[in-house]
Amino acid sequence: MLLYILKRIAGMVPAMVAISILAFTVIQLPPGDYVSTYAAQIAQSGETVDSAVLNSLRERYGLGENVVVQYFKWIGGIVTRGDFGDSFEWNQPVTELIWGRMGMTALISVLTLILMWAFSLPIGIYSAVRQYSVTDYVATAFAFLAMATPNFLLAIVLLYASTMWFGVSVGGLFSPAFENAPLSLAKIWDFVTHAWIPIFVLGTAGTASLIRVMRANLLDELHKPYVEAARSKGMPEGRLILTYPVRVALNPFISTVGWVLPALISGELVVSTVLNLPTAGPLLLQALKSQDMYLAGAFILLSGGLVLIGTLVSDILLAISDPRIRLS
Amino acid sequence: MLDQQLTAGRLQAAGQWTLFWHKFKKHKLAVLSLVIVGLIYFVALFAEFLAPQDPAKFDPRFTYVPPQAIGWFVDDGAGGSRFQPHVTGFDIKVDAKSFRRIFTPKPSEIIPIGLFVKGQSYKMWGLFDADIHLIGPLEKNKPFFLAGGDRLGRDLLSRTIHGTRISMSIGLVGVSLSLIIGMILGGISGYRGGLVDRVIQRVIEFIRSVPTIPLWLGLAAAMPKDWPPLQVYFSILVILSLIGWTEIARVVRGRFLSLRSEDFVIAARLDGVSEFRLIMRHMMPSLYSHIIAAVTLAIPHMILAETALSFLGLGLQPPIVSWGVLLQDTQNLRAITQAPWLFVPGICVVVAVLSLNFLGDGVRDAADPYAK
Amino acid sequence: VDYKQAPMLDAAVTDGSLPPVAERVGAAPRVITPVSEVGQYGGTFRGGMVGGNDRNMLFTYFGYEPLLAWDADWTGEIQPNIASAYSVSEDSKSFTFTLREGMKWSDGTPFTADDVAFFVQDVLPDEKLFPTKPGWLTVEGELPTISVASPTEFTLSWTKPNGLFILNAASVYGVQLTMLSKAYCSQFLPKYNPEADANAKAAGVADWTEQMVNMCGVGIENIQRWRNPERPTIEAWRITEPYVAGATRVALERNPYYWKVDTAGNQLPYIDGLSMSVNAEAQTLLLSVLAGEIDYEVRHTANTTNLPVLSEGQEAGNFRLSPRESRVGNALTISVNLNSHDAVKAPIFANKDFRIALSHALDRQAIIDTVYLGQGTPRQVAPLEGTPFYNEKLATQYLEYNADEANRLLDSIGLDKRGSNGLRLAPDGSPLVVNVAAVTALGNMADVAELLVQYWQAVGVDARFTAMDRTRFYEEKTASQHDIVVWGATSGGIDVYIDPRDYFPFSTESNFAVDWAKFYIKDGGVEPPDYVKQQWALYDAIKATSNADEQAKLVGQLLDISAEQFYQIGVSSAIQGFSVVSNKLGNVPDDTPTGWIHPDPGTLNTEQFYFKQ
Amino acid sequence: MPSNAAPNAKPVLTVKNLAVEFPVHKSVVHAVRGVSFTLSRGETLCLVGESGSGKSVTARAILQLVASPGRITAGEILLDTGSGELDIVKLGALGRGIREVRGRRIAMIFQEPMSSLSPVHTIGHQIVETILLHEKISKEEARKRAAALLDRVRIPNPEAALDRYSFEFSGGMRQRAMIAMALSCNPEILIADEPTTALDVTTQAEILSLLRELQRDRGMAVLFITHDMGVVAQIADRVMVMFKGEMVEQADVFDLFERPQQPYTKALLGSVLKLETPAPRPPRPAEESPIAEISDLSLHFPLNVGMLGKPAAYLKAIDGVSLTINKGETVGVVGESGSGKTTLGRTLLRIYTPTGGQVNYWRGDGVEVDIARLSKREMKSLYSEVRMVFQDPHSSLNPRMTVYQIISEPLRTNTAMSEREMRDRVAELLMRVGLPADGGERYPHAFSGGQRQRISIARAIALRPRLIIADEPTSALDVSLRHQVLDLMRGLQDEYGLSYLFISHDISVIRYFCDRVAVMKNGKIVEIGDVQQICERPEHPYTQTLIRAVPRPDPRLRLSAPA
Ligand SMILES: Nc1ncnc2c1ncn2[C@@H]1O[C@H](COP(=O)(O)OP(=O)(O)OP(=O)(O)O)[C@@H](O)[C@H]1O
Ligand SMILES: Nc1ncnc2c1ncn2[C@@H]1O[C@H](COP(=O)(O)OP(=O)(O)OP(=O)(O)O)[C@@H](O)[C@H]1O
Ligand SMILES: [Mg+2]
Ligand SMILES: [Mg+2]
Repeated sequence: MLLYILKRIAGMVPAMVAISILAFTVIQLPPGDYVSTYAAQIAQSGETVDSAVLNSLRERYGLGENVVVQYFKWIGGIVTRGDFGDSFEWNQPVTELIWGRMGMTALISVLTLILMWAFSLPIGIYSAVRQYSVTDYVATAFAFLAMATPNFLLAIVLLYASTMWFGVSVGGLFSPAFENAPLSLAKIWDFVTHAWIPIFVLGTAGTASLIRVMRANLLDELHKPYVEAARSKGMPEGRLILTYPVRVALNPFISTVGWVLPALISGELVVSTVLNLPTAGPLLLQALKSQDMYLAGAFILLSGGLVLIGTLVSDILLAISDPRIRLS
Repeated sequence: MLDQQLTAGRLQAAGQWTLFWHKFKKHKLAVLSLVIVGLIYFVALFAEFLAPQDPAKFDPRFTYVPPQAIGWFVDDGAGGSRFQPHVTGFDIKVDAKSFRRIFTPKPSEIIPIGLFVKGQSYKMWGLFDADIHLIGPLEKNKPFFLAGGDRLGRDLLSRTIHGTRISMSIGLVGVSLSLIIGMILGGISGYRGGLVDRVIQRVIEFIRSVPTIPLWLGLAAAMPKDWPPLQVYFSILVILSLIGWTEIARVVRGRFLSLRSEDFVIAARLDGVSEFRLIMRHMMPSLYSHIIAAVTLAIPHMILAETALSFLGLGLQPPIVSWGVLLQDTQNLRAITQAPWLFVPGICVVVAVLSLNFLGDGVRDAADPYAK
Repeated sequence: VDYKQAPMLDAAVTDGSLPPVAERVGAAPRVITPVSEVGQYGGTFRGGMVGGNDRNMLFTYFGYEPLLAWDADWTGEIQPNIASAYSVSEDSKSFTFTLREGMKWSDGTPFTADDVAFFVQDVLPDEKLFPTKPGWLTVEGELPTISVASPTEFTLSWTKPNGLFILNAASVYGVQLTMLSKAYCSQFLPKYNPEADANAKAAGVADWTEQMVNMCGVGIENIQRWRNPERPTIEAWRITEPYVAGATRVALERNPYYWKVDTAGNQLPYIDGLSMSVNAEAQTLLLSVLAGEIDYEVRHTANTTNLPVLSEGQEAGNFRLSPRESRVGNALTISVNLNSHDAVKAPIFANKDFRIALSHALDRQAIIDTVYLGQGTPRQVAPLEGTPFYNEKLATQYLEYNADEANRLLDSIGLDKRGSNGLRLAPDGSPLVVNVAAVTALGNMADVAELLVQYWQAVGVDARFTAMDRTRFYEEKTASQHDIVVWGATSGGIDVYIDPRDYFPFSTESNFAVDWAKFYIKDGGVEPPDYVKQQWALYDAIKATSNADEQAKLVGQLLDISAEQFYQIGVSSAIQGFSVVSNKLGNVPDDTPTGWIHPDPGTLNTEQFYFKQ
Repeated sequence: MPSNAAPNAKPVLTVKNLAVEFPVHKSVVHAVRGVSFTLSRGETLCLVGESGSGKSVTARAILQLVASPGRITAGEILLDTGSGELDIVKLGALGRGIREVRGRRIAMIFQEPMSSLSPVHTIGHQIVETILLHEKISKEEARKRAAALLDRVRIPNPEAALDRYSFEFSGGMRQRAMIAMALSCNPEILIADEPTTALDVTTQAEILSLLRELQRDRGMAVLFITHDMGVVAQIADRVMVMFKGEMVEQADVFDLFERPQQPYTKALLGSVLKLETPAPRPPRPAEESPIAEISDLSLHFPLNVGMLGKPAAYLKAIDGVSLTINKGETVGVVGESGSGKTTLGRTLLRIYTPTGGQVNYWRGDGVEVDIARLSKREMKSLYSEVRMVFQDPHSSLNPRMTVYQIISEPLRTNTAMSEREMRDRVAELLMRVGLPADGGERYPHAFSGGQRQRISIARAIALRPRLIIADEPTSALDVSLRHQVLDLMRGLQDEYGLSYLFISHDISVIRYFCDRVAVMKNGKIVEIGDVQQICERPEHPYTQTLIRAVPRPDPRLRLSAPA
């Protein structure tokens, strides 16, 4: 196992190189560059910028250079100095920007994830065990309602309801008063009153699909002879289901569970933007839209790295969960 | 001595299908869903005929007009009433401050409606000219907004009907495409294991790392300008599904890794079955439940994907409409507070998705040997 | 005079950490006449920004502090601001300004002509700090020289006339000259501080230039202006919670040394502090507005689309909609690319009759009713009626909705052949497809574009709407690859001579003839026909004089040519704007113009806004 | 009479008029019809009967484990709880009531041990869990107990075996693990559904004596389902015979063997005797030509693969085996459970890649190949010539394919038959293995254990193979059917000259069917020779024990038989 992991980690180096090239290329794909985005943005509000200004900006950001040269400069900085370059838009080193956001991102995502699993797995299991019961239908209807509602819309509706009817101030994770206040009970409560919306919005679609997938996979497992054999031992039904068929039915989740890591960064960009969350998503979306190349590149590199790690974690978990896989 | 308990009989011809249908029929909701899905496709097929209006036709007088109700009887002037389906016109006032049109139904203005009426002409399936609409006002240019109007005074019902076509076709193509690729590659990866598995897994990781937004933006710009919008959109979708197969592939692989050592898989291999058939016919059925669930979940995703795409200035271009595009209009406070009827396409999405899901459930159960 | 100060400063004055108010405001503070009444001190102003690069919101709200100033009504009258007086030499080559006695930076150091000289001599010429010089400060590439007569008097001069200088000095651009405190900012220049470069490196940045930009902001639109709480400023509020990446709030507090007082001798500003939420998306901000959490909003949510919602939310949100006059030349511009690179389309587009036909094909009133809620009247792109440069021909020609005329014109210019789909073919027999591009994010324009193509299809022109993301749109039209683009109009008031992009090929923003414009700004391009050159010559003449009458006459001639050439098609006169104003906020005037060079609410003197108790 | 049961003791279990039905497409299978019997403390009731006669369904019904859509439609199952009678039928399939009964009072050993163990939990986990479920002891203690149980069911190296997974166990080992698990509950009633089908006779003898011991010590009642009349003769107090879902006869074991009443019972006992003598077979040709020659074959499974990816040890499942199979010959393989028989068979088809040695095979076209070194593609061409009957029919049949699809699959890929021809062929095959043709449209799970085994055989003979590796192909068949199937296989041999590698632990079957026999122990062949010689004059001590341990189908011969 250890050897396998070491081998995989060694294999990540070329993969990262490939991903970095890919990231860099794809970022270059849309027409224009940061400067033209900037110009377009300025022009939109009726303001003007000189094309000479633009050209000098390009020069300053090194955008005029050959892409290959740009790539090597970028990657060189990362490898030799851990320097991800500066964000054009923010005029700040990318590293400062990224890490500042990651904490909140992790907090929100982990909370969402935990709640998501905490709700969906039991419901999914229940609706498989009691297939076609009222609960099952309710869960199904909820799931598909949640899936068929654009998250964006859900976010706006909830925000609207919470501001207009409950008088909670809009968006973000804290009220202005607590924004920069030190940690206190009141601040935590403030966080809770704000955080439920993003967690709800970010979680619903995921919860819905987890419910359905869990149900589907469990239905297949429930009739296996080993479940009956376990039942014949007189095991309590709940425990029986959890230890035996659920373990096998989790396989599909485990196969992709590692990808929640990169989703920390690149998942639900639009929703976090609408909800005004101080997480990585809106920053990345903004960077992508404004073609803030190094900022976007760093995020993508980071999420690429997380894809690799996530897949490895998934594979390891897969092997742990199913000994038949371990052997091969 | 022979086992004669099962009375000897003919080996049934269409055995499995009969069996399948027999089981499927028992699932009432699935049958109902099948009917609804059938209806939806009927609507998609005959959209031009079923829609009362041209979906692009705008009318400045009727921006954000609320839905009209159908009345059945009108006064015959002699104190009685006679049967005449109709809608009523509106008194339209523009609010001086908010510049919003205020529509007050005007019961005195009766707009008789009927079936198979002459209306705007259209080209059925782009083939032949026609001007008969299933339902509409008897007089051609009278207001007729059963589902209300949108911000440009277009008939939402007609737009929703036309949107059915795109949403229920192209989106599904995308889903199926990524599903098929995912099943095959995931299948091979899990079944073969070893080097093949490693290579495919690395490819998956690679694809997962592709940032989608710049890719979309790049693709949108790369499409030839003289391509019709549908073709552009279709191409983007195809490319999206080319990178969207990774999740299902991972799942299939994960299950296959444990399935492949099962005796029945070995047995099939010893039957000399080709690898493709082994994967698709012998191993994949063990995952049908998951796949059906994944598909029914992916469909709303695809239908709504346009909404997100348009957020970035991609996706479908007018005059083509789809449910996703229509829902785009609901994503602002104006719709939420003042024009709730704009959510009609959303209801369609929910109905379509629910019925596809229950259809899927029925299929799953019918294919499940253990189910009743 | 007996000056009064905000109660929040009392304690600091008492304990001696602040000098008394009379000392702080200087000998000759600018006296502001409040819009309606003398206000009360206190309160925190709540505003909202969208995105990470909305620095110009701060600029237009609280940073309009130019040398001279425009009045709120934008009559064109120039008022003293930082400079209490100015004079222009006969030949428009040198300009002398008098500063206020005893005026101070927010850190209490005196503000003098040396500070201006520091900028003009040490910062502006620097290639790294200012790789491209602001256009209004250069005359044919030449930078001004400055001579400082006394701490309160200096003269800027060029060797050639700079006729638009005073006008620009009163616009947002004018802020540039008085942004930097020499006492503070010189420490970052090697010229004044040999350690500058080393200090910069120690601070972790590449060199002293970068450090200078980070700490002092340098340019008016630099985001760094809002980052360094230590930087002295002469604005009414100074930053306390900086606008950095990831910030969800930006906060400012009063500048105790602010140099303006009201008519009752109260030191301004009335409002203690500003708290600006940073929203990722405009809809969120809109919600905040509806919830009454925003005291003033004009930049992101106050538009036609939101008007009905905002209008109905006034009571619940305790705000009112204060009318704002939009002084742009039209609701939008429809620009047919006169410099098309497509060999078949180029001659068609260049044909004025083609544009006239397209114009006649439009039912403008219907479009206005549909998209603009019936506000506005059919107009071409032109200076507004009632402004000095109104040109009737330019504004009203070819407005009539007349499809027959359109068809006739199209037939007459060789587009009389039609394909199997009933749409016109180009003279060479190929299908003539005209792409009409608009930016999705600008909902209204995309809607109009969608309607436009229907009207043009109706006269047989195979127009197709393409929604694009902003950058792609911009890239394509800057490279002159477009057919027709729909975009916003600009100058429709006295700013016509500051930014005449809509009236002749002036900059790459002149969407109808980008290549010609490039020729003008000497950035490659294509040499235009004589009438364009004539316009250029007229514009150069405008810049060469400071005589307003002379200038107005020349503008008239220039616009006559624009009218003759019919460069762009318009739809509706500018759509009335509005701003959202909290009912608690006092001294906010109604019916003032908004724009970029005459920014709202900066020109309304935000320092005299106050909260009613 | 060895029974501890007082002759007139109150029965612990009384089944009255039990009926179980399975609604299938358009009709109903009446799997059990009006079966009644009683079971007393300390008593062993043997349930015999034709394959598919409803034995397993009856057993499952007692624990409310009838698979859906099956239902108990009538009858009572009364359990004496000591404080009154409890009708299990009324308890329902889920819930507390039935849970109290399962395991604690009535434990069950399932017919298909291979599939009845969780694939993802260690054997130890599953047994320990069962122990902890019923007793309040510490985990360590439970683990010790589990190891002791495994030891008692003769699993070598029980401590280590606890940490292994079921797929690492041989068929017999799994079955024994199942037994250990059932016994760990200390039940009052044990239902054992063919618990020794996968065990060699020596192990079987030990298990049987273990059961007897427990019965004596705890007064456990046993319902023992089997088709092995030898076993019946050895352990039964009473015997119940089922046929077509009905109970046809119930009698004391001695009475039954001496005076069978029903024709089916008579036929059953007749078949037993028939198997006692070898089938008449043509003499072997003087000049044997081999079809497969195994030389010095070995296969080592890595054990306890550690963190570093290095196995701690290897298990020598096959350890230098050499064996020749001639054309038209049947080579039997007998041996201890876990000795590597299945592994040997599987290695022949390269399901496992051997770690050493050669398997030379003469293909139908006369070319000699070494299976141990063939590529995947080359291997594929052999699949139609060499067929396999899996030891565990349940797991070797795809649960999601109908029987028709399963059997037709080799035809589909290896022949150019039309759909119609295939249908006819499948119908014929089903008929020949004693299954009705309309069984083709059902899924495998809807069959009894023996029926599934026959489906497996039908699949193997669907093509015209040259060599069949049959891994305990008749273990789940009642004697009469076994006889019929063996004759079918023999007939095919005569017709097509095919060869068998016939793995079995049933010496009578070996004697009836094989030409030569190899005896395996610990991965090695300890003795090989003519069937006559091995059965009558075994040389190796292990073989001698083996032959001695064969249970005789005569209750009078049992050790504790009354004089
Ligand atoms: N799920 C089911 N659906 C339909 N029929 C079934 C189902 N399960 C069992 N049967 C039928 O019930 C009958 C009794 O099966 P059972 O398993 O009890 O046989 P058995 O006596 O145990 O046979 P064997 O000795 O082969 O194990 C068989 O004919 C079988 O086909
Ligand atoms: N996949 C495996 N991994 C590890 N060990 C295995 C594996 N398969 C079998 N073994 C071990 O190999 C040995 C031989 O197993 P095999 O199945 O060949 O026995 P068998 O002779 O068929 O026994 P039975 O009569 O009980 O079926 C056993 O000890 C078993 O535990
Ligand atoms: Mg059975
Ligand atoms: Mg075996």
